[in-house]
Amino acid sequence: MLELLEALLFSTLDAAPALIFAALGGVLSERAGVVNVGLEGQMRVGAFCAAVAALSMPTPLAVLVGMVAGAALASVHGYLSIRWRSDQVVSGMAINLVAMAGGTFLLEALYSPNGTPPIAQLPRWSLPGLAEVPLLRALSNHPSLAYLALLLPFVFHAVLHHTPVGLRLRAVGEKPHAVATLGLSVAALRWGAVVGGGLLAGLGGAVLSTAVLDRFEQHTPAGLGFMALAAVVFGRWTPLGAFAAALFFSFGNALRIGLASSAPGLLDVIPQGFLLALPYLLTLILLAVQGQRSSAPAALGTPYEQESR
Amino acid sequence: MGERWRSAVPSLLSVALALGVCWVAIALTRDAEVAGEAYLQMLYGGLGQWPRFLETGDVGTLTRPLGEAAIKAAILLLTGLSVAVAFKAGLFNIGAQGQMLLGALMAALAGAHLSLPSVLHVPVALLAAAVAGAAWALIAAALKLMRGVHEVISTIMLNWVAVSLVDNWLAVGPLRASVSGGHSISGTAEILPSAQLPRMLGDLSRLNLGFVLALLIALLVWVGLFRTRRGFEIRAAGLGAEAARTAGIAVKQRTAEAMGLAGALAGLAGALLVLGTEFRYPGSLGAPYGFDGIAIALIGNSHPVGVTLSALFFGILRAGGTRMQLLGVHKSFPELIQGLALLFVAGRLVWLTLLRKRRAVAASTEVPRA
Amino acid sequence: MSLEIRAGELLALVGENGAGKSSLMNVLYGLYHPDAGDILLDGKPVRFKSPRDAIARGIGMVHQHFMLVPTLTVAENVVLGREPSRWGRMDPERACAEVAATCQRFGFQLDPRARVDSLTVGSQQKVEIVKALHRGAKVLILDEPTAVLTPQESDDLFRVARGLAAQGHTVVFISHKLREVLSVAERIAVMRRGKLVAEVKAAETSASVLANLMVGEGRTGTSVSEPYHPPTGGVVLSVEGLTARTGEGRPALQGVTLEVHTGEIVGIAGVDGNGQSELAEVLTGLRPIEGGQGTLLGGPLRHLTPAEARRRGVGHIPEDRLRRAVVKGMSVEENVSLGRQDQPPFTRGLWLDFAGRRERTRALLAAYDVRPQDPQVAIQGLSGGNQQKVVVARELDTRPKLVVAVQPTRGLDISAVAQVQARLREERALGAGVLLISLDLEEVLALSDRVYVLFEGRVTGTFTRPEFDEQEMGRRMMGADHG
Amino acid sequence: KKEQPAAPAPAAGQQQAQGQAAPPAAKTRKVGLITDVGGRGDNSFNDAGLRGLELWASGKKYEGGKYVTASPEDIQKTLTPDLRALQSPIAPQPIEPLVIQSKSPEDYEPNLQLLVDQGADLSVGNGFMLETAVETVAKRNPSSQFLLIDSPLLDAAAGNKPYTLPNVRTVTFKEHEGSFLVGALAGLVTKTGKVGFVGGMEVPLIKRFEAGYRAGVKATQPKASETLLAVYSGSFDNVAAGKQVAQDLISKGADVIYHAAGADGLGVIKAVEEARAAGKSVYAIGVDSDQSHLAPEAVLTSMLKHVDLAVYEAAKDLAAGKFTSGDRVLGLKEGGVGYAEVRVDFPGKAEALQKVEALRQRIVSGDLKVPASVDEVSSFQVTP
Ligand SMILES: Nc1ncnc2c1ncn2[C@@H]1O[C@H](COP(=O)(O)OP(=O)(O)OP(=O)(O)O)[C@@H](O)[C@H]1O
Ligand SMILES: Nc1ncnc2c1ncn2[C@@H]1O[C@H](COP(=O)(O)OP(=O)(O)OP(=O)(O)O)[C@@H](O)[C@H]1O
Ligand SMILES: [Mg+2]
Ligand SMILES: [Mg+2]
Repeated sequence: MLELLEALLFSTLDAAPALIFAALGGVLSERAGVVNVGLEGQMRVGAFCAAVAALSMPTPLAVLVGMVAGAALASVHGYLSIRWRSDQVVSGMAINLVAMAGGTFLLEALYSPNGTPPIAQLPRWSLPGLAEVPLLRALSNHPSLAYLALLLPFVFHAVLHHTPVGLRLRAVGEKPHAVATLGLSVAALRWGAVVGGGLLAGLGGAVLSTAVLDRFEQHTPAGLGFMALAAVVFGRWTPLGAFAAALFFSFGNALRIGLASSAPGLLDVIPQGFLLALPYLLTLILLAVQGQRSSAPAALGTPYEQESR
Repeated sequence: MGERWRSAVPSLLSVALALGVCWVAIALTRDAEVAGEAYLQMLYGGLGQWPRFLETGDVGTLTRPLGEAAIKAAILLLTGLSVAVAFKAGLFNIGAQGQMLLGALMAALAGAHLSLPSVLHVPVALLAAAVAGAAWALIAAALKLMRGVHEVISTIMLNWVAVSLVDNWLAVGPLRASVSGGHSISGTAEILPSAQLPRMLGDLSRLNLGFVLALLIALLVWVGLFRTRRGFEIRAAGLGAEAARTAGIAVKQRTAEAMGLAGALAGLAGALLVLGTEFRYPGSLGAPYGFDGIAIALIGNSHPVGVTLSALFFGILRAGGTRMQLLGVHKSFPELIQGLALLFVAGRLVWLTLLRKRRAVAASTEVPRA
Repeated sequence: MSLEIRAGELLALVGENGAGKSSLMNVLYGLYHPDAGDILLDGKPVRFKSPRDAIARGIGMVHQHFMLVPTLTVAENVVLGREPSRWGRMDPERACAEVAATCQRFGFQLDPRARVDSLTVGSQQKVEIVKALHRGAKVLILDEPTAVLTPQESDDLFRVARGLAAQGHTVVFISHKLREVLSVAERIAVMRRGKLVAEVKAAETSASVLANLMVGEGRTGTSVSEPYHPPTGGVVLSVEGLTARTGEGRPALQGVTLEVHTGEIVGIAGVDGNGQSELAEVLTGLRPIEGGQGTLLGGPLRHLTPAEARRRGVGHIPEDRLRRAVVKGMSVEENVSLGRQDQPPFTRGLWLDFAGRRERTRALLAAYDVRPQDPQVAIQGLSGGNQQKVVVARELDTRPKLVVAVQPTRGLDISAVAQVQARLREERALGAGVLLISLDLEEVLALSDRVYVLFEGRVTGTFTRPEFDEQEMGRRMMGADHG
Repeated sequence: KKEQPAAPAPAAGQQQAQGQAAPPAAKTRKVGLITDVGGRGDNSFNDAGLRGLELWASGKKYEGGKYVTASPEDIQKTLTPDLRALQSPIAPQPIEPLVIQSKSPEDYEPNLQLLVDQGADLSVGNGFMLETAVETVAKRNPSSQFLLIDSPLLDAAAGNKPYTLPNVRTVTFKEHEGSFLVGALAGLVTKTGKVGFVGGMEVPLIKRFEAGYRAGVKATQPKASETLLAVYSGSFDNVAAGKQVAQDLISKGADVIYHAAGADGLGVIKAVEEARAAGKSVYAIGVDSDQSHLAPEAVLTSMLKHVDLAVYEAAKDLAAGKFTSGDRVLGLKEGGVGYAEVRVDFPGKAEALQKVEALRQRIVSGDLKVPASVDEVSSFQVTP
């Protein structure tokens, strides 16, 4: 039983980091009032650029490149939605589509449709104290970024609630006009959040190609960005909530896989497809039970216009 | 009317610019000649191979590409309308994909397991698909209206549930076609000939009644939204829910109706695929038509006329895009063009500003008004 | 235009809606940028790139519409942008202390830890002022600060304003209420169509002179002293012991009993937030009742829906125009048909009747002098006042038997106010019962035949026209004779 | 589809094909191939078909949208030992490849038709999903030749009974036989006595891999077949999902994991590689092609399914004017399936390979019949 739990925990923690980073990116952007349905695309370019960069530089540095790439794509979204007050959903969907098709195209043009050549994977850290402790063992032997993913939500939470910039961020997502009349720049705050969100989503993507895998594979991130978006909403736009949601999704998936292998007889009763649907069904049920009313930032999705009051 | 046309200008310019950018991309990775040739091939593939036709007189060289473009356009039109109708009611339907899946499955079942005369069988199968799609969409609507769950997240979840249940279970398990000798077969049992959408040009093209049906449905949606009381109420509920409620409109009901309609439209898209070309639920629905619907709707300004034009254009592009591969041009170009076009549409205000500047210059020569 | 503001004075800025008062002040505050011309501060030209510059030069502004973040606390709202922090970490204790100090210095009673959305409108207004003062404002601009305040709260506010002026602050305030302008301001500037048309000393002018200046020659909007109109017929509305809750679940109405008859205007006076909004919502089917009973136009009040209310003959002029009354994104004619989309001339069977709709809209736009008179323009292209006229036109066009009018003249200019008030009287003459809910006591007094005073969800006073006693009403509105 | 084609058609068709094919020496013939929705770059099935056509049959490499001539070494590198031992060595033919990737199921038919229109003498439908499309287009174009991989033609009107067309060759594989051998090897290699299987989507084709594998394990390690863990990742295009499933199996003690999961399988191999890095002794078994290059240390062997060879041979036959229609079922005996060279070392390797070879001989000789469905595995017995 303990072993089962341990395996479940390990599997959850191993799959969660990319989702956590991307979800945090979503929270950052959306707390400032900019809807970010483009997480999937930002993850994709992050994954791609990190893998490409890792071919010619140390992998940790390449991860930074991936982050910058995510931020660059997010900037397109920012430019359209902040500077030009475009519909944020439209420009988010658009960068997804472009990243999807463009990624496949570039991959094939530069390398081969099979993916980039293999790169040096990020090392895994074994935590000396834990390696022998049952259950807690599961916390050891994850890629370095996984530990960052466990830490970052708390840092983000602290920043959001205990620093000036966090206060301004919360304010600009609720009532940008209030922020503007105090002489702060709404655009600058939102730009910061969108670019920061892009950095995080790019990091999430980079995790996929440098830690989960050792190359960019043509299907990356296979819907994970939309999952992250769901985690943002499920987590009620808070860093810790999104973190919990991301862990929940990963856990649901790990549980599904674990169930299939630890109780083979189960599969004769419950079809695999049903188990596959389980995490999503659970999410739906939980959402239905908890209700979702009015937790979104008030100004989410509304472009800031000085004249409108 | 002038105003309406002017609002289409950004979309038109966006599509043109996207075509231009992709042309440059091909020209840079290959050369200009290939780029030009590729676009020509795309036209052949989408609108018919006219030179070959004039040379050989083979009608198939015209009708086949046109038929393929029409088939794709019809499906895109229905998923695009699905997204657009939901938009009109203030909902963002990311779930067209899942609704389409369910629709396709039900059409396949009704087509295979009912035996009816053709005049009844096709409508019944279509109806089954519409009902299935609507039911799937109404789950999201119920969650939103009763529990306040945002439809974006619930439809994303429902998409995954649909794929898991249908593609990973029903289509490969209980509903799989029976085959003798352990051979693999993709998907459910083949539908009866009576349930097939009639081909309009016989063997000259796969063009079927589905295309006409889709256009007709677009017309109905347009009339419904803009010419009827119900449509007016749906739009009012979408644009200003509180005001609509104050005015005595049953907002929740209208929202649910719109979402149901959106689901039905997506379900019909699935039915067109099954009854028109695949004749069975093909194991998994490869192309993400449901997601494409979002782009189609947005580029078409969420207006039935705009959606129709945008679906026709991208139908042609998609059908013709295959031929670009003949020149070694990458298979993802049609999607790239679509994505870029949406990106440029997102910059609608940039276009409008540019255009207004020009108009302002023109206007300044007029006599100033009092 | 040019305007001079002197140090330490109390200057009032008046003008019709859209005269440019807010725009001018926003320019002063650095939010808008002048196309031409200069701002001179202490005789030297300054250029404000953003409010930050204006704040740095000691200019503070309280905007016409609240600029508060409802989910943050008072302290957070006040210190936003100049947060006290240590090593990058915000210091909430110091923030609260600082804000408390500012409040104390200027005599405001505010809890720095309270969330803004839990405060009354009056308190929120104070937070706005504290925000400006906290930044060391020497020049304080108040844009229509009393629009949502009770007379008592307004008096409070002006006491503070005078105090500030006495301490050497300059206060500029914008108002449509000529009486308070005359009593508070030292100097009055009048704007019309983006131009300064007059500057007068308060002591040397009168309301009618100001009104003339604002509106231009030949148009006046003085209110005539009304005769009493006794009810002409039966009861259209009667409620007894009505209770209801707010959206957040707090008790809003706690046993309201009142009646409206055919042919009378019944006013509801009260300070904002004492149940008026909920009363209107209950009567129009927007909010369920909890207890008590009522009859509305011959039917029960329980389980009333907006559609049913309309069917029985209720006309509703909602208080929140942009949210409740018009649908942005639709044309004027579509908005005119809203709520009547299923009746001729707006419909024929299941189909919309475009020709009928346009014709009726044209007629209404002409009758109410809405500008522009184009049925096809988008409603958001109209000014606020013209939007309101469209709403009034639509609601009264149905020949309602009961009109529930909430703040029907809010934000309208003098001539428009006069027009809307005339229409309401006309409805009375035509035999409708009118329930007028307004925060503007002056308006309630001007129109009503009977007045109920509402305080904390209870009726605390009933008055009939001959015996209107403004002082007594004010006391009842503050709950003076009540627990 | 209406009814079975008229009886005399096969002969006529063949004659016609042959008549056409009578080649003036080096006349270049066009051979087209339609991938299924997996497309180029799937590292398994489609790539195998493309290798057979592009690299082997026409001696060309696909690079950045263009074909460049491949060197003989390029070709040699891709040949597994069994192919190097072929009687007639694999060598480029006068063939011009024409490849179209399908993006959705309804594209199969028009894409095939496009190949015909572009003058392809032979068109390959790569994958059982193209069955209906090949059927339709072949009937419409009786003078063109077709090759369908992984499925016979099925007559939907007659309860999906296999039938033939005069211009269609179909090739199916006995994946269970190849899977049997890697399963047998897995049974011999496992130290924990637990082995795993990761499938992609739970479709009948993949079930056949599972069945053979189970039987193979049973043949050499009956106990391990009781505890065999078979899990389906639910997709063919989600590397992370495959990795997670494999990690789970490893944590449950499985030390040899066979995958038949497309791109998800890359994740399986990745998980094994990482587990090895963490000090566990685990192996992965690849599928379709030799996947050793993905992780030389971690891949024990790969079950080979020579889609490449099937395509190559059809093209070669066409070039030589010998293309014939009909169904071909390729098993161990025919060299259609097998397993890749075992490059890793483990104790008792030689002995284990001997045992596996022996089993292969028995299957080839018909002495041993491998079950093709999971249900039959329980009653399957290997008589020594
Ligand atoms: N975005 C815009 N672009 C161009 N004109 C606009 C825009 N918004 C408003 N207007 C115009 O500005 C005018 C005034 O609008 P506003 O709502 O500020 O009126 P107002 O001055 O407050 O008038 P009222 O007294 O009726 O409330 C209207 O005539 C409207 O057409
Ligand atoms: N950015 C802008 N661009 C164009 N017109 C504007 C802009 N801002 C305001 N206006 C117009 O300038 C005029 C003055 O508006 P302003 O808000 O200053 O009026 P106001 O005197 O404060 O009216 P109110 O009493 O309704 O507050 C209005 O007609 C408004 O539409
Ligand atoms: Mg105004
Ligand atoms: Mg103003």
